[in-house]
Formats: sequence, structure tokens, C-alpha cells
Amino acid sequence: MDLQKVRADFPILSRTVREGKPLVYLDSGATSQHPRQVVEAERAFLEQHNAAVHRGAHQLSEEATDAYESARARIAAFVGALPEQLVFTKNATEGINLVAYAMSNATGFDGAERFVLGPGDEIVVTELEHHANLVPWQELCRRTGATLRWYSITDEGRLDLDSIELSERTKLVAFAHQSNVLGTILPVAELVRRARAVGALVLLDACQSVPHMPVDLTAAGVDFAVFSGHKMLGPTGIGVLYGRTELLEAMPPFLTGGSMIELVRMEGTTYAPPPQRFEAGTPMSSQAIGLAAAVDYLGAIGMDAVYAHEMELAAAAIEGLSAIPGVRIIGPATTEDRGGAVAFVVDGVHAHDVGQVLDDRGVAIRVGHHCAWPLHRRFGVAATARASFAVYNTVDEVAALVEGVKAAREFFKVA
Amino acid sequence: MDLQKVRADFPILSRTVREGKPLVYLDSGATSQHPRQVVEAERAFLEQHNAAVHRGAHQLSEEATDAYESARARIAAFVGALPEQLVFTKNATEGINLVAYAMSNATGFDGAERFVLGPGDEIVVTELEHHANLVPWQELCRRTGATLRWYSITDEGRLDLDSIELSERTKLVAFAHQSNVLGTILPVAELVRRARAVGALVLLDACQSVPHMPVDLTAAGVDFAVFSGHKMLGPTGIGVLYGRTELLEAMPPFLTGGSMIELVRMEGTTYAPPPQRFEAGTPMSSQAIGLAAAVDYLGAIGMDAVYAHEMELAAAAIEGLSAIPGVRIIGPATTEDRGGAVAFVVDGVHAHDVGQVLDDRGVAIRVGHHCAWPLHRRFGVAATARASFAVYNTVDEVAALVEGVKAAREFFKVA
Amino acid sequence: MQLEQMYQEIILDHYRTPHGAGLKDPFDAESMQINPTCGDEITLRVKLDGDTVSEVSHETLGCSISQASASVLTDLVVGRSVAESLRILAAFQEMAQGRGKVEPDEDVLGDGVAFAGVAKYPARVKCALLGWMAFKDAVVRVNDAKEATA
Amino acid sequence: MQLEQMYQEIILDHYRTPHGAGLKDPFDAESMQINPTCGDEITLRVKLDGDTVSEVSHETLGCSISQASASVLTDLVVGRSVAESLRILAAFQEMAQGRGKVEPDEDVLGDGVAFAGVAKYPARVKCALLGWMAFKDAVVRVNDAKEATA
Ligand SMILES: Cc1ncc(COP(=O)(O)O)c(C=O)c1O
Ligand SMILES: Cc1ncc(COP(=O)(O)O)c(C=O)c1O
Repeated sequence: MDLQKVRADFPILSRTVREGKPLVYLDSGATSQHPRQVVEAERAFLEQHNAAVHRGAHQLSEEATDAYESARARIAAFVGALPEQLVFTKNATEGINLVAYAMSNATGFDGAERFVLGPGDEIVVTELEHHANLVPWQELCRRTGATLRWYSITDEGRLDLDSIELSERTKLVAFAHQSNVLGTILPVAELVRRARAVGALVLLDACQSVPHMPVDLTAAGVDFAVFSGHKMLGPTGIGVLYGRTELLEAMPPFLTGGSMIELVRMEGTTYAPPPQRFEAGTPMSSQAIGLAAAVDYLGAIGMDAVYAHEMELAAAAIEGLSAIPGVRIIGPATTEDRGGAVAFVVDGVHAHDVGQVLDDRGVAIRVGHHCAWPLHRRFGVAATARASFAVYNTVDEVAALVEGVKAAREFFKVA
Repeated sequence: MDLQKVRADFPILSRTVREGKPLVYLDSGATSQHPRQVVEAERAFLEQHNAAVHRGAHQLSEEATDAYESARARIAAFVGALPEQLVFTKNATEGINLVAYAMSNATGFDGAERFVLGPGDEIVVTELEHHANLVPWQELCRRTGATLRWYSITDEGRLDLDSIELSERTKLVAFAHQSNVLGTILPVAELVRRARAVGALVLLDACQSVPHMPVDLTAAGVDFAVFSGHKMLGPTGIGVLYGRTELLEAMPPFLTGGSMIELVRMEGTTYAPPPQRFEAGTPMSSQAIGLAAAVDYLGAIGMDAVYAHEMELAAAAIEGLSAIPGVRIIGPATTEDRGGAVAFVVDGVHAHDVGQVLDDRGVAIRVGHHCAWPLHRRFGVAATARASFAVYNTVDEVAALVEGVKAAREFFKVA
Repeated sequence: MQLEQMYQEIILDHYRTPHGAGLKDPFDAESMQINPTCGDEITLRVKLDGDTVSEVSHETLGCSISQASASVLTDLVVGRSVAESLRILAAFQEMAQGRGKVEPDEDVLGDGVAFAGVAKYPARVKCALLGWMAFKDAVVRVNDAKEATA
Repeated sequence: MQLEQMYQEIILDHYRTPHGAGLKDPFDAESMQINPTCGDEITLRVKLDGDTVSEVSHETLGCSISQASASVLTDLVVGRSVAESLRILAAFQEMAQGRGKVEPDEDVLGDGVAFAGVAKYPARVKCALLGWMAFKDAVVRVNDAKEATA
């Protein structure tokens, strides 16, 4: 991988912030930046082929439909799935809500019995989930009377597999592939095995894995998975829900409206097969095309190389930060079973203040609870600072982070 | 309005289709084309300010948040609303589903009593609705046991106000401002008056009005309204739900996850005030910015001028098509209380075949039921051909349409 | 003008005088199929004589392509065994979905080869296949009914 | 370095030795406020003596800005009438949300003017206002309680 060449593809990386400081963007876990190729792919589509997809019979509409479905196929191949197993959503959050609402729509929907939930049934999550993979399940439980349970997290930031037992009443186990705070990679195979043993479905929140490492959803053996375009060099406004064919075929719709129907009468409606059944209304066509360009870009570098590069950065960050007195990494302190999100606290300096000092030096990180508030409570902190990496970051940028944290300690006179 | 200057802003209009024929794009009712200014606004944002909005404390994130909220404010002003009354959705379809699902989530949600529906309650729509404003209500009725009723449509394509009476049990009346097939503009003021008289809420599907005429949602007195970016020179992947402040404040959430919460514990969650409450997950930031640029573009021309121009085209189309033997306009035959969608059937030639002949000549129209199947059944036709206009169309293009329809009749030997 | 590539004379002939048009009694199975993107409908009936397709009749509310296709289908399958007719169906489907890149075999498809031009218009492929999907569905129903009584 | 504009010495002093820190009894009303974007929390108590704010105490789990702001608030409102304290609050809020474009009045805001620099960092405005929102909420509660017993 030629890092300088990669960086040159990202125009924003050459801008400056805060009175001329070069931008050091270490917030890709929140949202990543876009290479020229993605913006260009969208623009080329809009200037040449834009039209309603799946709805028109003229040439432009044919071209737009082809471009949209080709995007689906390329993105599917990138995660080891079939095109018809991918539903486009606006973000990963919608994908999780889609499954949760489909489950509460299952009562009375022919063939959807296995999605039906009621009092006594259980949904299982973990204590490290992003709110996107927690609140929709809380709400599903509220709607259906089912119970939410969760695996707890150890002091080292690992999943405590012994903290709960699944049961025959467990209907679905939902968990992050990689924690957006701790960086921890969860034991997918073991969790799938346990879920299978009790007949539960598995939903994988792959928001922080698909952008950063090779992921084969079919091989992982999960039933559902979600990820977001904007975290993997692609546009905002597009996410993906993956579902095993048999499940998508049996699942009731969520959003309803145009393009997802079979037959509409005033008195009632029947629905199209997946993935159309789950794509109501005019889809995110140019965004799908942008995401496919992002996937092509990542694929050309190779996800093994992407992962290796990001782990080199993570290792440097962990090492550099740990060496500063009063700095504590929240999450695994080694690179084993870990991705590149590095969260930390600085004794005596609140994360907001750390972030402010870094920002003043051009270093952009995220501070707060990172939409994982229960996890922060678990670690007894209101907020952490988090650096997160993408393929375009450099070890020099990690050094700037480490220097910045030192400067924060000095500024707040705790050094 | 300088039409040649406007056209020059739309790169796609200078392309050719089907072996060198200039593109005549008369399918803007399905999706419109984008001026350079929209694509450039998105690109500038992505290359300079892209970051997670409402989630970061660094400079980029501040800039992105400002750009996103400024977009909301400009779009709100365009439709006579306040910024906090606008919720960004992925399309209009999601906006309608949002209201429908929020209503079924209202049971047990403090202060949301007026949204609660049950058996005996009624939702009222019309027979001309797009599936997006029909199926979500069918589904809401299925979930809650409420009854769906509808106003019927006259042979002239007008709403039959006497076809049903609202009652005290009517909880919501949902209707299109302008039919996407007939072009009919519905009597909003009278429908609002009738709904108010029985204490029902009103949802306006403004998908086909906001892009084409001046619309002031506050003045219209509706409770909710939806429209889509891609139909008004803006990007796909973004739509708008407007709601009166008091209602949005009382309404339970729909999609749940990050950015829409107040306080999250494993045991339960409380929610942020609107509009954030309804914007779960990473929002469509660059698309909001694109849509604001589209609104600026339309605003600079002036919506009165846009409407006048499009009605000139509609008048020419109605006149030209009506003059062809065997061609029947489905919808009002005059330009009174009408927008620019012109649907028609050709005796002896199926709409698909009409569309194909036109396509072969470079003229792109839409054929089929246009996501308004019950309306087509009402008129006893499986499919119609529909020409629809935007600010960039010309009377010469209308002439090409009329010539093409004549050619279709000749080709199929019905002339 | 590319129009003639799509609307070959054979297609227009079948469209104007469709074979098998008008629903016939008795029949062994019926299938109603809809094209959800445009609302077109076909109702198609099949009668078998042992293992042979002895009659196909249909009522098509649709465009020239869907009507002509149902007509050609009638010609191609009547008198064939069910297995043979499904092989023809497979060949027709392969051609129709082949984006104009599949060379059709006239020995198998007869007048059906005229639909090769339609394959270049993805939005119309469903029109060409509507009757065939109804035929397939009807044949499956006959077999299901047989198994149920066996 | 712009950092000093935001973290003025006055702010850092209040942060290091915050006035009113530590919850006091008795009190007339308490309010707990949260910043949902970062999880910071403040619990603030108010005691009134007739119409005068006689004591403010708080426990703040938050950054330097939110802690210093609660401290300055304590200084500014204790000894004032409720009406006056709400006027100060309004002035503070106007400055904090003014994007650095509102000229603060030192006569009204005292040490509070030091937060003018924070106004340039929209993400931190909520930190500066957290304690003030708790104060406002607590005062409303006292009044509600009064009305309920009146
Ligand atoms: C009247 C009307 N309502 C709703 C919609 C749905 O809009 P979208 O597909 O953008 O959600 C459309 C357009 O397709 C429409 O014309
Ligand atoms: C682990 C994880 N899950 C879910 C999400 C939600 O993704 P989005 O906001 O794109 O819907 C995120 C990112 O915010 C995440 O990091």
C-alpha cells in the first residue's frame, strides 16, 4: 500500500484547521473521509445516468437501474454475500430498526412465525453495544412484552461469556463485531454457536468491522448484519442490512410504500420479494453507487492490507498513550482480537478538555460516550477520548495525538 | 427566467440516448435532474467540512454541524416553516411511515394520547394517493385495529368531497397536495377545515407540490407534511417531514439509536426533543446540504416563475395530446387547480408500447401505474403514460412528446 | 430506428392475432400473474393430456410484448410433454434475461427467437416473461394437485 | 494558540477551586441535568430566603467548562432576587449562544464574561450552560411547589 498515494486521493486531508494547523483526522470511527473516486462516481452517475430506478422504461432509467443493481452486487461480493441478500437502508441504525420492527410486524404475517415475540421471550445484547444496537431492542421488548438481557463486559474490555446463559426462550442475539469504543473484537463464532444451540437468530453489528478488516458474512454464519457507508469511505445516507435469503423471504415488511409492493388495492396490499420488499420509496441510488466505488477502492488496496495498516497505527497509539503517566486505555491493551478504536481517559483532565487541546493542535478525535453510554457507566466514567483510524492515517499522526495528550496534561497542570 | 441559462446548469440534458437522439427528459415527476450547483455544494462540503454532525467537538465537526443545521433552516424557510419543525428522512415514504409508526408507538407514551388509535377509529385518505400515502396507513390500521376510509375521485379526476363524511372517530386525514398522476391539486383548505371540524390531524403529501409551486406549510395549516429531495433538483437519500412544533414535541420516536436519546441505560432510555428525536443514527449530511443548494437554486428563480413555466408546458401538452385522435387525458383537461403531470392513454396502444416508441426517439416518460394502482383501477386502466415537467423543460420538448405519440399510433397502425 | 429490432414483424403479428387468447374450459390449472411495476395481468390456463400439454388459453391485459409472448408460448408448448415445455421455458427465459448476449436456438424457440431484441430492454423483459411465469406456475399446480391425490 | 482564549485564567481558577461545590442541606429545590452528547451531569440545589437566592450548591461530573460555569453561577446569583438571577441567566445564555458575536456586559456577568471565548466553540456551549439550566429548572420547581401550597 502506497500511503502517500492513498492520502492524495482524499482532498480534505490537505486542509488546515485552527489557524493553519494541518488536519490530523483521527475520528474515522464516527465517520470516514471520502476519496475522490467516490465523489467522482456519484457525480458521473448524476451527470450521465440519473433517473428513477426500477420504475421507468426509458434508457436513462435502465442505466440507473443497472448502476444501482451493479452497486448492490459489488457491495455484496465485498462482504461475501449474494446481491439479493443486501437491503439498502439510510444507515446501519435503520437496518437494525428494520429487523426489530419486522419482528413486531410478524404476528399474523403468513410464514413469519419464527419472528414473533411475546412475554417470556428474550432478546440478548451486550453491555458494550452502540445505542443503535441497544435502543431498538429495548423498544421491541416494550412493544412485545419480551425481555432484554445482556452479556456483561470484563475489566479488560472483553465479553464475559459466562455472565449469562442463553435459553430456549432466546429469540435473537445481537452484538457488535467490533466495539466502537474499546476496539474489542467479539468472539463471533462462539456467540453464533451458542445462539444456534438454542435456536436463536444472530444479528451482527458490523459497522466497525466491515470498514476495517476482511469480513465474510456467509462464512461468519450470522443471520443478519448491518453496516454504514459513511464509515467505509462511502457517502452518508446509505447503509446495508444483510439477511440470509430464507429469512428475508419470510420476514414481513417494515417501511411500506412504492416499489415494495406486489399488488395494491384500497382494501389491502401484498408485497414484493426481497430485497425490494424492504426498500420502500425512491432508493438512495447515487449513494449506493458511491458506496460501491468505496468498496472498489478498499478492495483494490485489499482489506488485509487495510487491517494490517490500521493495527500498526493502533499499536503505536496504545504504546504511546500508555507511556504517558495518568493515561489509562479503556479496552484491550494489546492488539490481540482488536481493531483500531483506542479510547482513553486522562487522570485529572476531562475528555472534553483533552479533545479541546488536541483540536487546538489540529488533531480531531471524539470525546464523550460515543453512543455507548451503558459501557461508559460500566467503566465508571462519564466520557472518554477516542482516537480511531482509517486507511489514510499515518504513524506521524499517531505521534501528534500522543504529543497532544501530553500537552493537555501540561496545560491543565496535571503533568 | 432564462431557460437556456437554466438548462446549461444541468449537464445531463446535453447527453444523447438511443443512438444519438438528444435526451428529452419528461420524467421529473419520478425524479428530477440536478443542477451543477447541487453537486458542487455536496462536493465542497465533502472536500472541506465532512465530519460527524452533532457528535464531535473538533473544528470539522463544528463546521459540518453548522452546514447541516443551516441546510435545515434554509429548507424550512423555503416551505414557510421553522427549522425545528423539519425532520430529515431518507425520502418522503419514510416520513409518512414515521408518523404512522409513531402513532402505533403512542400507547403508553406520556403525553402522546392524541396519537393513540384503536378499533373504531378512522384514518382517511383518498383514492388518488401514491402507494407511499396509502400502504403505511393500511398497515397502521392493521396494527391498531382502526379502519381506513377514503374519498373517491370523480371522472374528471377531482376529489369527490361528498363521497364520505368525516366523523369524531376520524383521527387523521392524509392526502396528496397534487396527484402524481392526474396533476390535480386537491382543495387543501377545505380538507383542513373538515378535518379540524372533527378534531382530526392532517398530513399533506407535498411530494408533487413543493418542487413545482410556492408552498407555505404554516399558512396551509396542516399538521404534518412530507416531500422528497430527489423530486426538487436535490439528491436522492433525503426527504423531509414537517410537523407542527407542539405535535412533534408530543410524538413518540420511530427509529431509535444514536443521536436521538437523552439518557440511555441498559434498562431503558429517554429521548431528545425534536427534531433530533426523529433522526436516529448518522444523518444524511451531504444530502441535506445538496437539498439546501437545490432550494437556493429554485428560490433564486422564484417558485412563481417555476410554476408559471411548468403550467405553460402542461397547457401545451394537454392541448397537443388532446388533439390526437384516440388519445385521452386521465385527469383535468384544463390547467385550473392543476400541476404539470399529464397522464394519458392511447386507444389501441398500451402505455408500455407508447413509452417504447417515445424512448426510441429520445423522449423519456413514465409508463405504468406510477405507484397509484387503485387510482388506475378507478379509471379502468392497467397503465397510463405520463409526461411530467420541471423548470428545465421547453415547449419544443413538449412538441417532441406530441410528435412521438403520433408516431406510436402510426407504428402500431392505429392511426 | 432501433424500434424494429424490438418489435419484429413476428411479434406484431402475434400481438394482432394472438394464439390461445380467451380463457377455455375445461382446464387442469390456472395461474394469474401480475407485473407489479406496470399493473399488467395475465390469467393463463393449462390442460394436460397425460404428460402432454394439450391446451393453453389466456387472457392478457398488457402490452404488445406480453400479449405476443403468450401467443408464442401457446404455439411452442401445446403438444409437448411437460418436461419439454419446461426446457423451452428455460431457454426462453435465458434468452430474455441474457441482455442480448445469448444466441437463441430457433430449433427450440421457433417464433420465440423474435424476442431476442426485447432482451436488450431490461424493463421489458418482465413483459416477455409474464405469460411464461403463469405457465410455469400453472404446471406446478397441476403436479401439486396430482401429488395430493396420489 | 487559541486555547487561552477559551480557557481564560478566571475559568481555570474557578475550575480548580469551584464555589458551591458539594451538595448542601437543607435546600428548597434540586435539579439534575445531563448533557446527552457527552454524558456529563450536574446536580444543583437552590435555597431561597423569601425572594432571595440564599444558597446554591452543586455536584458536577463534567469538564472544566461546566465546573467553572457552575462555580461562577454560584457567585453571580447568591444574594440576588430570583428575578435578577434569571436576568443574569438570560444574559449569560445570550452570550454563550452568541457565537462570539455578543459583547458581554461585565457589570451583569462579572467573572461570567470569561466564557465569551467558549461561545466560539458551539460544541462546548452546552457545557457552559449545564449548570445554568439546572439552576433555572430548580427555581421553576420552587415556584411550582409554592403555587401548589398556596
Ligand atoms: C405524490 C407522491 N407521494 C409520495 C411519493 C414517494 O416519494 P419517495 O419515493 O421519494 O419516498 C411520490 C413519488 O414517488 C409521489 O409522487
Ligand atoms: C458499532 C456501531 N454500531 C452502529 C452505529 C450506527 O451507525 P449509523 O449512525 O451509521 O447508523 C455505529 C456508528 O455510529 C457504530 O459504531
